[in-house]
Amino acid sequence: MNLDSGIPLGDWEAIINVALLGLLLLVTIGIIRVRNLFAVVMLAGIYSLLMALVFTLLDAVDVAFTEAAVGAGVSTILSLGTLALIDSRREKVPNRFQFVPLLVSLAAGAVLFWGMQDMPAVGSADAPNQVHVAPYYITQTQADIDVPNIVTAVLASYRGFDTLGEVTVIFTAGIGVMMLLSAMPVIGARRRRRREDDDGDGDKAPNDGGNA
Amino acid sequence: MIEHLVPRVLAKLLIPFILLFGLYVQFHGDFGPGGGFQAGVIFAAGIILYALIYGLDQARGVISPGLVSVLVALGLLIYAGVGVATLLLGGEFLNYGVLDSHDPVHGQHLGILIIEFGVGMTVAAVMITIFYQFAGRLKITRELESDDDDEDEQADDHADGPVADARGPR
Amino acid sequence: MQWLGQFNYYVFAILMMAGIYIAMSRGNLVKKVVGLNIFQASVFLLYISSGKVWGGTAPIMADGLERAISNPLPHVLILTAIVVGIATTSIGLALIVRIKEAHGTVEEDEIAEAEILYEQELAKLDAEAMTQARADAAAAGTTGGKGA
Amino acid sequence: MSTATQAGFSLLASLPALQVVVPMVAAPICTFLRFRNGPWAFALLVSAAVFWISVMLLQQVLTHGVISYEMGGWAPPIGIEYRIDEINAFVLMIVSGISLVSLPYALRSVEREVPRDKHHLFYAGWLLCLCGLLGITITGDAFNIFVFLEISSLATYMLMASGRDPRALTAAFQYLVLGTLGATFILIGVGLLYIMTGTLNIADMADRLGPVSDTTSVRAAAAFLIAGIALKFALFPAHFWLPNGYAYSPSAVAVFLSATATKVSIYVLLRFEFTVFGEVAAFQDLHFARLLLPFAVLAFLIGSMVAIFQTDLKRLLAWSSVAQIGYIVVGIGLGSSDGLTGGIVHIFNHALTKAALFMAAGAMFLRIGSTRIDNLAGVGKIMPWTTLAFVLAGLSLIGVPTTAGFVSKWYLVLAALQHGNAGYFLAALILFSSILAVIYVWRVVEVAYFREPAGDATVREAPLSMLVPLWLLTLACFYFGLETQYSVDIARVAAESLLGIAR
Repeated sequence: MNLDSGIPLGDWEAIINVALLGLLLLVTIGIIRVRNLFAVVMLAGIYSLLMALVFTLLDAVDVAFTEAAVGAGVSTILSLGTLALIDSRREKVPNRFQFVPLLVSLAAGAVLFWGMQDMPAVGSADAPNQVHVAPYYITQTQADIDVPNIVTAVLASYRGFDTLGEVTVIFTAGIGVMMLLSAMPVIGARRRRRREDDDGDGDKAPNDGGNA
Repeated sequence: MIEHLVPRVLAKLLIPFILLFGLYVQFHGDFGPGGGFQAGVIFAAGIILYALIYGLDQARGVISPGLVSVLVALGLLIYAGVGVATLLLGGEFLNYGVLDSHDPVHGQHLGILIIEFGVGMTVAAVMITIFYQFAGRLKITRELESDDDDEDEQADDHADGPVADARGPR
Repeated sequence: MQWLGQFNYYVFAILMMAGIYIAMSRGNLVKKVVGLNIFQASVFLLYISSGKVWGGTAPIMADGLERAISNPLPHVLILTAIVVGIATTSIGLALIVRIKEAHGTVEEDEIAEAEILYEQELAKLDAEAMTQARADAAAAGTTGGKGA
Repeated sequence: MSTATQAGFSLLASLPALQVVVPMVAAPICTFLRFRNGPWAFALLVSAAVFWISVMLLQQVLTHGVISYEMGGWAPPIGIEYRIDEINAFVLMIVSGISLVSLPYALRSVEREVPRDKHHLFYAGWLLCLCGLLGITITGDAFNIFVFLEISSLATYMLMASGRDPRALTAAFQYLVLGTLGATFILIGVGLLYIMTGTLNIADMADRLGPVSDTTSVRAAAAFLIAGIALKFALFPAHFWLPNGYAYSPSAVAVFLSATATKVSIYVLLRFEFTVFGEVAAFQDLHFARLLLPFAVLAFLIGSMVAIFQTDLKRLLAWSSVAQIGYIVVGIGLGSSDGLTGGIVHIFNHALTKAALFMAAGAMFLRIGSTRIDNLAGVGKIMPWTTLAFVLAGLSLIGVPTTAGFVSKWYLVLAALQHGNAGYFLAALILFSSILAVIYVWRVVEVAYFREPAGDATVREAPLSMLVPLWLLTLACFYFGLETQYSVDIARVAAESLLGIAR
């Protein structure tokens, strides 16, 4: 794959891009079809990793870094932890086909495909979002902030308030999880279920305990 | 807690480098890819790896949940605090230029350095907190379930069942 | 590469449809959350693709840089969106853990059954408490011993 | 880089930033306050400050016109702008005012319904929710709306699930799935608009939409935005999380959310509908909120009907909320000055009314331990003040003359009548739905006053800390029914400024 062989760099980018996106679609089909939750979580991790590769190719190195760390790392660990906690390995096969979700997703897809007709092609340098605002960041960052990584400059200064909001979001998630999971677990329902299986009429016991 | 020797030794070798890499990403974000958010996640990953290999209790001994929950709030306060400081210095909110009265560009540098530190702190602390909560929950549930199997009635000390619980204390 | 024009956008649309479908149709709550993740990540693809310039390079300044630079703004927005995504995921998973503890299942239809059962139990408790209170009041007129 | 005005700190000039930053900074501080009632007192103090700021902002806007604040000192299309005009100043005041009134009420309700060791987290979540709602309302940047929408949503999921009822967990999860779908639709819409215009600033976006307004992409963006926002405010087919969510979350949370969260989403609809798309000539014929009209009509009809058959008081009120959201969207969908005025003023009036009703229901829950309507037999005798307030606020919900509810329905019917035969039919439907409201309010009155109490002598009147906010809101329902100067006039100015941009 000699880059000097006459093929412009842009073409190679586009070809690898197509290949990666194809893999992404395959993984998604797998996620839809697989019923084993452990496998689903692993496939979701692979999905994120592929997505990170695509982002690298599309020049979004910071985003790729984050997607790999968060999507393939943290998110997978949390999902595995949840699977261990809920002690459920297989998804139940639904007994009837649901039309509404299919309808909604097809409708959303139809609107998008229709809306894409007039969108500028991917990668064109004269798209509206390449000629307004963005050139300011690219040309002025050195004078305004003097930070080589423009993404950092935009993230921390030009749109610093968004990032403050982002930190607040993650803070909210932190205290939300603390609130939801820090209390003593109430596993009465599980116990009741088990007793029901054992002797059939056990569901009165916890009520009496609570009402006495 | 993992008893095998190989992962334990490997983890011991790896964790310092993971944490070091986290610090590198934190403070090199101006020049290359990276920044507070990525650094926080990497740092947390180091701690999580430690907890996975050496057990939750050991990890809690190294970084206590109390300390983590303080850091969760502190990171956000550092970030917002920079904003309040710029307000008090007469600039707009988060206008780091006013942090250095002679050279606004240097002020921007300083501001970005501090807020990225705040971002990294909150992100790392939140990730560790979430992991602690999930792992801690797993531990408690397992203990309760083993109680449950041994002696069914004793578990009532832990929980009255959801119906009674919904009504709350009198 | 004109024939590829909007290939990225097409893939985005398909992934989005798949994500919506999984999130809405599946009864298993964990799978719903995975569906939401796919859905959100597909939107990242939309934004990042829109910022790309073919033949361009990452928006990091270096000496002697001659190639075009891709638009940094979508990258910043998506960094924020990824954080929002993981925050939502963690809250969602925490809720799933609590739902499992309360109802003993993570399948939507079984949860609905468990809730009906729960409501019947509550109604029974209320009825018992009320008859108890009436009986107490009728018997002695002293304070009624209503349950918790 | 804009030259920072080195004039020193000026409180008045910093108010727009402080409006959001004060609760944002207060939330982490709140997590440190572990002592009894400390978090509550702190949240109350912060809410009072936030309310004062919003009143000052409204005053400034009414006297000096639109306020623009540049975050970080970067001029608008480059940086994030806070832009305050009549409409969002009005919504800011509603949100912060409701928070201030419902916090005193929250003290006893939360003590009862949320475990004690989580109070500091609960009030931190409350402040974050407040911060998110204010941030959505005040900002002039499309992406910033998304960020703050997520802050408020995450805080909402957590607040809803903070109580003891396991049914709230399921409702919170349903809302999480639906809310994330909605928010991500909004993100797609904003992304498409960004791709087509190259900017994220709402005012700049409106300016630059002109040349590309007839592209399919912009229309698709509008469709995604409207659909996403409609999901967020629980418009009819997407409402199913709302009844359980409001009914089983802690009472104070139901009070706060029912009065603010959906209203703020409706404000976002107004903002995109009129400020972004309103200016574009090509969109004049295609009025997007009008597409929501059928759903809105179904919402108020079905919401009112289902409310009649509820066995739980809080669920009844929640279903009535579904119906009231329908009224507001009808007003916006009609699009005329009267309709918009009616819609905006109903945001305010319904916030007062529904907050009062949920407060009364929560007070009954505190004392009786249940809000099943059967268990409320004779509550009119044992909790006379709470029940009286409930009935009076119920009158406002129905829309009896001299109440706030009447004022907004008056404008809605007026607007409907301007639309010919279909309008007459719509007006008839609104009146019919009001009769349904009479039925469900009457059901509660019947049980509360005409049945014997169960004889439980331990039940007594609600504590003063609940009665005072409850009666404050109930009296406000009547005050704003008689004295329409503040509510309707501000709403009309806001409506005309929204339509004025469209002209």
